[in-house]
Amino acid sequence: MTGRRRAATGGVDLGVTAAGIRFPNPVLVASGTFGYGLDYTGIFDPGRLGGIIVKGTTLAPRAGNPAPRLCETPAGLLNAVGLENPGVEAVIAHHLPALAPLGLPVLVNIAGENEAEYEKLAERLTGQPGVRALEVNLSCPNVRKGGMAFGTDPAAVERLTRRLRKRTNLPLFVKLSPNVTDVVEIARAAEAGGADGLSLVNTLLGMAIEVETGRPALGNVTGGLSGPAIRPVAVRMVYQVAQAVKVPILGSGGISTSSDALEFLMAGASLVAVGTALFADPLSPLKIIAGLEEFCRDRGIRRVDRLTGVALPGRGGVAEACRG
Amino acid sequence: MTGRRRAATGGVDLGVTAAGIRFPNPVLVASGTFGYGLDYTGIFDPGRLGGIIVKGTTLAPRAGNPAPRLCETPAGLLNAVGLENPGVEAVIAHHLPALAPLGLPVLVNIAGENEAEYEKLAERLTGQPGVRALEVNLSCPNVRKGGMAFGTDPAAVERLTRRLRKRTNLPLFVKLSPNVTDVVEIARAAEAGGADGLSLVNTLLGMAIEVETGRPALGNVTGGLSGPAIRPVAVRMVYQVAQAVKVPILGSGGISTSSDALEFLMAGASLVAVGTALFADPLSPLKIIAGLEEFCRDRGIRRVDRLTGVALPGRGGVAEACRG
Amino acid sequence: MAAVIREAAALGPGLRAVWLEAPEAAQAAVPGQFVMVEGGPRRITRRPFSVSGIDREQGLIRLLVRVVGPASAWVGGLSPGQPVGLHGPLGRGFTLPPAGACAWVVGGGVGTAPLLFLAAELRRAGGAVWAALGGRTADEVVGADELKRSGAGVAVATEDGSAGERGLVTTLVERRLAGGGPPPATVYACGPRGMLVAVARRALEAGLRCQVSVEERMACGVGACAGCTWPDGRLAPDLALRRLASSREAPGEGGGGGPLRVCRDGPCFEVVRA
Amino acid sequence: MAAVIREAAALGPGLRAVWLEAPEAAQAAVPGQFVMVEGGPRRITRRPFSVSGIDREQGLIRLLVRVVGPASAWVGGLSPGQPVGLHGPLGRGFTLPPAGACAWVVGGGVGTAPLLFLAAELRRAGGAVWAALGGRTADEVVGADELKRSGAGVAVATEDGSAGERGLVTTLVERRLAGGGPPPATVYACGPRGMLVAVARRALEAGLRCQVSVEERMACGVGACAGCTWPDGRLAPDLALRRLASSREAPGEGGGGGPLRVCRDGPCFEVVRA
Ligand SMILES: Cc1cc2nc3c(=O)[nH]c(=O)nc-3n(C[C@H](O)[C@H](O)[C@H](O)COP(=O)(O)OP(=O)(O)OC[C@H]3O[C@@H](n4cnc5c(N)ncnc54)[C@H](O)[C@@H]3O)c2cc1C
Ligand SMILES: Cc1cc2nc3c(=O)[nH]c(=O)nc-3n(C[C@H](O)[C@H](O)[C@H](O)COP(=O)(O)OP(=O)(O)OC[C@H]3O[C@@H](n4cnc5c(N)ncnc54)[C@H](O)[C@@H]3O)c2cc1C
Ligand SMILES: Cc1cc2nc3c(=O)[nH]c(=O)nc-3n(C[C@H](O)[C@H](O)[C@H](O)COP(=O)(O)O)c2cc1C
Ligand SMILES: Cc1cc2nc3c(=O)[nH]c(=O)nc-3n(C[C@H](O)[C@H](O)[C@H](O)COP(=O)(O)O)c2cc1C
Ligand code: FES
Ligand code: FES
Repeated sequence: MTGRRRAATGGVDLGVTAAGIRFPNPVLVASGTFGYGLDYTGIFDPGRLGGIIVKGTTLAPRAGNPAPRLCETPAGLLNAVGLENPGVEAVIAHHLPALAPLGLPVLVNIAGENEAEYEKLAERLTGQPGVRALEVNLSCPNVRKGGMAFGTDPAAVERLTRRLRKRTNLPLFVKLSPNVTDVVEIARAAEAGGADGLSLVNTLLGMAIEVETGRPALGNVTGGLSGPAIRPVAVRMVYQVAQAVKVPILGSGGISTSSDALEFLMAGASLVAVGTALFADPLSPLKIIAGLEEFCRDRGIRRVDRLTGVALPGRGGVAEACRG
Repeated sequence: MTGRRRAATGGVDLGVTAAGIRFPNPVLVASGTFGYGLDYTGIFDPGRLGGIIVKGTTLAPRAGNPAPRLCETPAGLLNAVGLENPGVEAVIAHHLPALAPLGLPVLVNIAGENEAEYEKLAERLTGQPGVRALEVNLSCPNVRKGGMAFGTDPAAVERLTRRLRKRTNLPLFVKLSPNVTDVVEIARAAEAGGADGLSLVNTLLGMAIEVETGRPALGNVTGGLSGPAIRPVAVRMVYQVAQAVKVPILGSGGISTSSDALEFLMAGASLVAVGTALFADPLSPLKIIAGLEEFCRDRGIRRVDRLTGVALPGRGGVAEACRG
Repeated sequence: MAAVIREAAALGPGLRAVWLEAPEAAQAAVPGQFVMVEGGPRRITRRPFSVSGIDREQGLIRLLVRVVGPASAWVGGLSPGQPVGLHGPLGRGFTLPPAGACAWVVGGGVGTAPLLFLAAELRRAGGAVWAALGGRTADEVVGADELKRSGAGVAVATEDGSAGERGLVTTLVERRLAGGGPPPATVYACGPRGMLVAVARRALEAGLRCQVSVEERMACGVGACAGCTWPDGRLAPDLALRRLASSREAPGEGGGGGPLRVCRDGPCFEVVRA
Repeated sequence: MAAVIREAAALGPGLRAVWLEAPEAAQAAVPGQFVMVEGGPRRITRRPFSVSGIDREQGLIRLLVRVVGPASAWVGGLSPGQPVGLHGPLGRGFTLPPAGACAWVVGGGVGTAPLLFLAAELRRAGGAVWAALGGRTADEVVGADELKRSGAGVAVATEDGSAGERGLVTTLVERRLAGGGPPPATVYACGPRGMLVAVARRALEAGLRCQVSVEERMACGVGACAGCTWPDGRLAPDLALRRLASSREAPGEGGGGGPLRVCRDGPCFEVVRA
């Protein structure tokens, strides 16, 4: 009743329920940019986030790609980490238990080289304390096998989602690649396969060349482009997908301010994830949460979830969210 | 002989021959950002460019999309002009004759709603004074019919290119869309159809939302994203395509400095086009030309065309261009 | 292509007057023209700002900058000595009435900027000028003192009544029309679109000529990108924009047909009934 | 999370000393640690800079900034009073020898930055410090005067002979080793990778311990992004990096296994034979 009462007296309810999970606010941190949730603890309390999506996790430990793995571009960041991670057993043994006391929804991002690996990961993570959902990474551009290769073929996406659906009762957020001709087709395939939500977008495949030497700037040659540079592409994809599916969308791609987060919500996302912006300012997720609250408060919008999709065709814009 | 002599005494030969056309230098201006070639005349002499790619031209005049047509994003620009142009007859009657005295290679960018329209445009422009090549726009994201719809289907690209090949003896630069899962497949299709060169990339499909109102920021809802934001994606596509085709590549996408232009050349482009950077500084194409010359001069590279592709696998980087 | 800031001062909250050394622009500019100004390290397109005054002898132009976002904040924040990328003057300015003729200028907010330059030129030619200035609050009313000093008659209206009378500039114009004094040769207006529509309707109803300066987002400012086009050429369903005669036709305009581009065909237009 | 510039001064062409008000960092920092600093409006990731000195009383830390690109140009160009986003101190610093022990510090270019802080702490603890400093030219040699003032012995080598003797710092180290004086408890080195390899090889051959501070591109600086990993954990084919004991293990490190991240497992490492 507290929530209700606060709303009635002018407070803003930032809580969002999506895929059956209650998130204290809609601002999560994106996979691969927040480690296993505790690296930023010296800087801010991660318990204030809406949820945590941990690093892409594979069955076996992975050392990842050779250095350099990072290269900044205009308003963007190329990374070619290559899914470095300690493997699912270490994650279960060390990282998830350390994260559990926060009491936040934790989504584990999983990546396999083939369907069987994805299935094993899903099974292994099911029932682990603290794990509230799986984010199925079908879109990592930085690995040879699996990753993006799955995510660009609708039939493969549907089949894999369907198989995972049978192996776990955890909600599945299928994470889509923006490197496709028609993201809507892939989104529909994931939904048809039984996805409980969709995450979009992962990084755009890009590269940079060091002109002094005439050599690729990244050890892996190509990398994934993230950051504000890709935001217009990401917002467009959320907007398109939101018109085609019923499941909730977790939007990401260049969110650095509350205004950016609002673009995603208005385009149809229920939740957002902040990634690269952590590197410009580790406090940005907290500033975004505060900014969302302020935006709603200033306009008399009682619940942030009323903003989802207001920019879609046939919807009423911000005015719609202010009513009632 | 003058060129040779200059080279031998330390001068740099900026000239590039591609698709049988001699360009005085490799820096062109991109279609849609330089009108019909004379709008910037009060600011600089367009005769100093490597060539001019004029606006997307259609058979009938087009009024284009409703305002607003522009929206700036981080290091990027969304546009939804929608191929506003006076139609091919006005272009032939007024614009091409005005441009002819410059003596520069002029490429006319053509866009049709169907194959027959592309064919008529090609026939009509063949033999017009000053027109040295056609840039076949299969990638405009801002029109309902034609444009990008063609450019995302390899079979359609090959068929259309083949048909155009029969209608004109003008070199054909097929302009590809970056909004595809596999740009290499499309590039190969264009080459198989008889393209003399490939232009890449056009804009990425994006959108922005005005959060104050909760409405799309562009009159056309979605638009094409250009500018430095997209450069890593464009460089990656040039690098991929250069490994798959033999025809020369005209690279574009966020080139604002000579270092940016060098990235494209090293990734495999023979020519580059500057678009959005004109809006930050109309003199940027001239600064880029000067910067390329300086880069070569400082390293004893005698001909700028030696830089093409040096970053590709198996090639020798800048050191290769310095030799001989 | 780059100008140096000579002087920059606050005119009010969020409003800055910036004088730039731009001798060629200062020589060439006519009232109603604008310049495209670099928007700082976070912006990749230049922004249009009207020339709001010139000092031909010193080779200076003045911009009045209302801070509304990143580019205007950056331009407004420049200090003397700093260089700034710029090109112009661009576009078609207002056409001036015969020397000595009377004119009205109607400005909403920072829309008054080009009208200050216009009024100065009209006064120089010995014409009588009456100005109606508006804004939501007193802080938004621009140029009243400057106009008064130039000898123009000035009336002010604000939506909250914090300066002049409470209401819209349209009311001022209407009252002046009803007053029966000598009619102006032309009514010039610049400001929010709704204001332009209201003022132009009244002027046309009263049989007066009306010229407006309109706004659209711009990228090139020179007619090259078609970003600033108003495809329908309408100010309102009943009001069309007509190109003004320009002393310098841009090269390659091909006869001036086709949809209206604000940067090249405008930003100043004559308003006519559609 | 934001610090204010207290003082900024040129130390030479393209080299700036920047003092920042960061009381917590000044309290907590140990030599070899770094801070992540905002890179200005054109950059979206923070950049690592070593703490090169502290003033605990006034709560200040000093950065020495070599201008090599947009972020370092921006940080180096900040003026007193300006705020700058920053987090840290981060990473594992050098481990200090027993109080009073003798140490050598070997710095290449701006790599001397963390060694200045280290040398100051060593001197404070009563240890003897000998420094070998190098650079391509005199302009690149950093910190010689400061080290001399602190009472350290200082030798300098430049590639072009414009300061000290012509040659590489390695030559200085070799000669000192050959000289037969009292061996240091540890050789500390920071600078270009080639230099680190050469110095570490010599030190290990001589049976000395060697700690180095290495560089890698960073995004988070806290171990969260895996951007700064050296997957092979090697300084050279024959030289491995070993984590130093740290007083503060970062939470969630899960036992410190896995590939080496420069930001969290380093930037200071012990060099051991592979
Ligand atoms: C011909 C013309 C003359 C102008 N003269 C002046 C003047 O004298 N003084 C003044 O303060 N302002 C003037 N403006 C408006 C000025 O260009 C915008 O305020 C400025 O571009 C905003 O940029 P920003 O980055 O600060 O804000 P943004 O965050 O980009 O935008 C804030 C608002 O400005 C509008 N805007 C954005 N970009 C443009 C653009 N390229 N062109 C026009 N509007 C835009 C947007 O619609 C938005 O509502 C003029 C505009 C035009 C078209
Ligand atoms: C632990 C550590 C401590 C450092 N301490 C200092 C110091 O005390 N003083 C100092 O002047 N410099 C120091 N550096 C280097 C400094 O971080 C880079 O010079 C700076 O990031 C360059 O940024 P830029 O935008 O100016 O140049 P850019 O144009 O980005 O790059 C110029 C060069 O710097 C390198 N570089 C770019 N980004 C990074 C990054 N995120 N991390 C490391 N290197 C990068 C590139 O490889 C390139 O060769 C340190 C680096 C590390 C890793
Ligand atoms: C350094 C880095 C590592 C990433 N690792 C992963 C990963 O392991 N799994 C995944 O699904 N996405 C990964 N991503 C993608 C992000 O989760 C996010 O989808 C993307 O960066 C776009 O959001 P942003 O622009 O806010 O960063 C990574 C991104 C970055 C920058
Ligand atoms: C305002 C604008 C209009 C454009 N119009 C066209 C066009 O008519 N035909 C076309 O093929 N490309 C068009 N483009 C795409 C450019 O030619 C270029 O391929 C793209 O903008 C990427 O380059 P840039 O980042 O340097 O601008 C247009 C781009 C802009 C910004
Ligand atoms: S702004 Fe480019 S045509 Fe007007
Ligand atoms: S910089 Fe992110 S893990 Fe080291």
